[in-house]
Amino acid sequence: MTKAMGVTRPVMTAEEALADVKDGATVLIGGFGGSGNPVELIHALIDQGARELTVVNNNAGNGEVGLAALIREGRVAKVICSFPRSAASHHFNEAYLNGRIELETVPQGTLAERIRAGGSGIPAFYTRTSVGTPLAEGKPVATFDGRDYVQERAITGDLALVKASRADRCGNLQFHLAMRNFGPIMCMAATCAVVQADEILEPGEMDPEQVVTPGIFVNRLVHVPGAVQEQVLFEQGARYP
Amino acid sequence: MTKAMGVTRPVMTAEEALADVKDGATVLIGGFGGSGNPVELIHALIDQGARELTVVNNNAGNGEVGLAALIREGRVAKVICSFPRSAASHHFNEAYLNGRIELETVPQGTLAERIRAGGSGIPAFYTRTSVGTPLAEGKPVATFDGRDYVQERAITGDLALVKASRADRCGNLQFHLAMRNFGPIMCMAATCAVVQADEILEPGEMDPEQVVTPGIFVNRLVHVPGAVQEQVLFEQGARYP
Amino acid sequence: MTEAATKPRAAGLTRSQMAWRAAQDIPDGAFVNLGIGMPELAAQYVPEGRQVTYHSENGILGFGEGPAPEDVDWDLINAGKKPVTLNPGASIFHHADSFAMIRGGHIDLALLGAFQIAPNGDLANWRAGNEGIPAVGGAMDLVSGAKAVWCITEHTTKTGEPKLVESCSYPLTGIKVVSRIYTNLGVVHIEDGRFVLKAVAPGVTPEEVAEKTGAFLDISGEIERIAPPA
Amino acid sequence: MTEAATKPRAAGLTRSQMAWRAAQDIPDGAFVNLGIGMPELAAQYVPEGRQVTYHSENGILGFGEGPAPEDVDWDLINAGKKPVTLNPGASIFHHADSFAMIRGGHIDLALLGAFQIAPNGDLANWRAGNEGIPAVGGAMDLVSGAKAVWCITEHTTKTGEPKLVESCSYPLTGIKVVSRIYTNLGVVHIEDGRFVLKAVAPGVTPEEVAEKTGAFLDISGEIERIAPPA
Repeated sequence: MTKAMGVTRPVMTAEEALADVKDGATVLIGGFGGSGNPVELIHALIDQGARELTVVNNNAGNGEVGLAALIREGRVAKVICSFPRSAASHHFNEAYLNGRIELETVPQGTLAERIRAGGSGIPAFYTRTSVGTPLAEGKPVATFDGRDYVQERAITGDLALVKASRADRCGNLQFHLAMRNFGPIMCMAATCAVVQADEILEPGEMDPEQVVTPGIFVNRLVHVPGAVQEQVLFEQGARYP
Repeated sequence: MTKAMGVTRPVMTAEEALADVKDGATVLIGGFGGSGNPVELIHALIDQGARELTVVNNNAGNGEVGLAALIREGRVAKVICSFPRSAASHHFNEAYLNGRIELETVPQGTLAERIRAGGSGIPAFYTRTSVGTPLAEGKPVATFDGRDYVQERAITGDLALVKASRADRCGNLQFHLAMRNFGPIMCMAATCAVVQADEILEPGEMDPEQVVTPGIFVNRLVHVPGAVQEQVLFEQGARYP
Repeated sequence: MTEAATKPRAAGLTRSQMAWRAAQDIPDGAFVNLGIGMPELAAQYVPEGRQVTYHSENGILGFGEGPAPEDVDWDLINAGKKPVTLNPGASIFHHADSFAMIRGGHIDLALLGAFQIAPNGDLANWRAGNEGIPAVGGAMDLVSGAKAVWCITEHTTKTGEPKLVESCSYPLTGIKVVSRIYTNLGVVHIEDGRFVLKAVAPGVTPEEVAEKTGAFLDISGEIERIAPPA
Repeated sequence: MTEAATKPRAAGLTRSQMAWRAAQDIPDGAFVNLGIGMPELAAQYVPEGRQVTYHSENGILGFGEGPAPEDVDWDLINAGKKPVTLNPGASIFHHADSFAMIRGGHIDLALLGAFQIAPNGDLANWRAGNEGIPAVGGAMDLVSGAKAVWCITEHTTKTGEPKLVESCSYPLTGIKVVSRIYTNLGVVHIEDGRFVLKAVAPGVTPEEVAEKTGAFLDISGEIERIAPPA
């Protein structure tokens, strides 16, 4: 058995990491509200220029930065999320009410599980969530042990944009507190998972038992020390670009 | 919001923790080979006396201790596992070949996912694993995006027996290296998860980011400092009782 | 506490008193998910000595009070996007694990708001009609997955329409999911497909509650007279 | 190394040489799962400078050599239940996550043993018939989930029966899964539902390989002459 360390992941600039994003790509964007929101990567995606994107996020942006700015710039064709409304989701709201953006509303747990399924080779699963509601319309229903369940399909992405607090060069990730949220499962479900990390460690510097996302799920690393918080930017009235 | 700590889990003797196990119970037993094998809890289950058990484990015991001893004592009606054969699985082998024990052979990843599904409120899911093989016989097959997948059902247990290295009194768990294996998902899938831990900490002593199994999935704690290793017992030629 | 939580009303409970009354029933040892708004208020009224762990959809078990302003960490927020702290014994996990807890029946109680509730337990609480932007969050997962779903809501709308109705006209959140309702007028359980009055607010009669309920309300049983703290 | 791995044979590669030849094709940057037995031997022959991470079904990425006897930790074993060590950059996870990696297509290569392989890629490697105790382990998950499945096996059974056959008579592990086969006689790729000879062992002719293959073997292309290390 070779003693060399395992596969490492390239540490790139955000520009390099997103250079090959294509129009029409499905982009899984981590974060719940502002927590874990990869603002720097989203801004790099705005700079990069890809259009007609399908974005999977729990929300639909806030204020004039991050996902809200991506929507404002007319780059998002469809949003798949659980809760598009927020204090300042006016760009999404306006685009949606004017028919310029498509919305697929998904219960939050179904959204999370569909993403996990996408990363786990499970094309479909059954859940009790949404049975008998408008969000189950058009979906197959099956009965197990006398109860009805809705069949839900996996979500995968061409790209994931995820914020972590620490990465090692093998791509192993750790997340500060509730920054974790959708990050680990989005890394699993994307063909190319791009992760911005506050700190980048050498292989061997992260305790293997304390790795949250193994590097196999991570493709490219971007070192973003002192990353901004979407919520802080919002309170400052910041605008991008 | 109350400042008090959250729900704690009782720390009991193994005898107390297993006093209410009923004949016919389904018991999820952690471990992969000897690693993470909750030998002390299995021995307490032997002492407790429940019969006609269905046991879910990756294997089917080795030597004259632990699961092998439970089988030798005639207490197991059915084993659900991926790999019953091992260097010294003679008690299982003999019981199976003489028709005294039922066996459900499940691909290892399907076994793990069925248990995770059981703990996650997912009654069924689809997997490519086993398509076109004898292990798919009798199971529904569905086509997604042009490929066939087998429908697999969730596994739940009345009881889980799991070995951890550290627990806090809220039931949060950490596992030493590859001891982890089936432990976290079996805790999720059991009505009553009984965990033996080498060390028991006070709430607040385990970093919340480094909790592997949150205490919500754990019901009873048994303090077993210096737990034995099944493999070491086997090499010593140990026998229980 | 908001103005709405404290403003006096002619009869019945204030929002804080409603939260207090619901909190009295949260059992010892429960893992609880509290909806945004009035349900959140309940946490501060759980009787001393009861162990309760609060779950937040975004991957937290065991969160506690909001931090001092100088201690706010925007990566430690609850499902309502408000900064929180962690209590001893807390844990952090990802979103799929968080909803495995909910969907898998590990959360003992979800205490949620409501637009409409029917006597069969049907709940509508995510969308008041089909206009506007549909935003569901974790509501459907919670009502399908939690072992018990209780609602806390005004007994009627601002315009006096009943919220306890024969059948929900708003889009459903879940079918046959609610078992108890805490309102400004009292406590209503759902038993065998019927609303059953279990408690009334001070200054309110069971008949008045029945009158403001849009479906049959059984007032024939023993009915507690709620005695909220001052 | 076992006796079987080193014993000389009349013609063709030793077990170690077969493992060496397969190892030459393991690409740089690959996450690899090696089956128990001969596949495991390949790890030691991966050319210098290639980054390869080894996955073990029981929740390990990045394991390395076996430990010194005094360093054995029975909670750090591989899928073959043998003690291992961790390389820098390793990680530990639970069984469901481990098979999410496999089933989800994150493992680049599974190098496995084989009983029978058919030219359509069908593989039988878990059970030689229907007698005895059926034990499958992670084989079916690996062949269904890994991006590439290569087999390493003697070209024929001990009694001289071909293992590359028109159609598998043993119970299948997976359908249309194998793309390459490393045997003591050479390297066979599966292309468009046919066996295609890509390399031969020293002292072996393509015709001899074809003769020992139980289905059509295309020997018309360019064929490498394997030059194993001494």
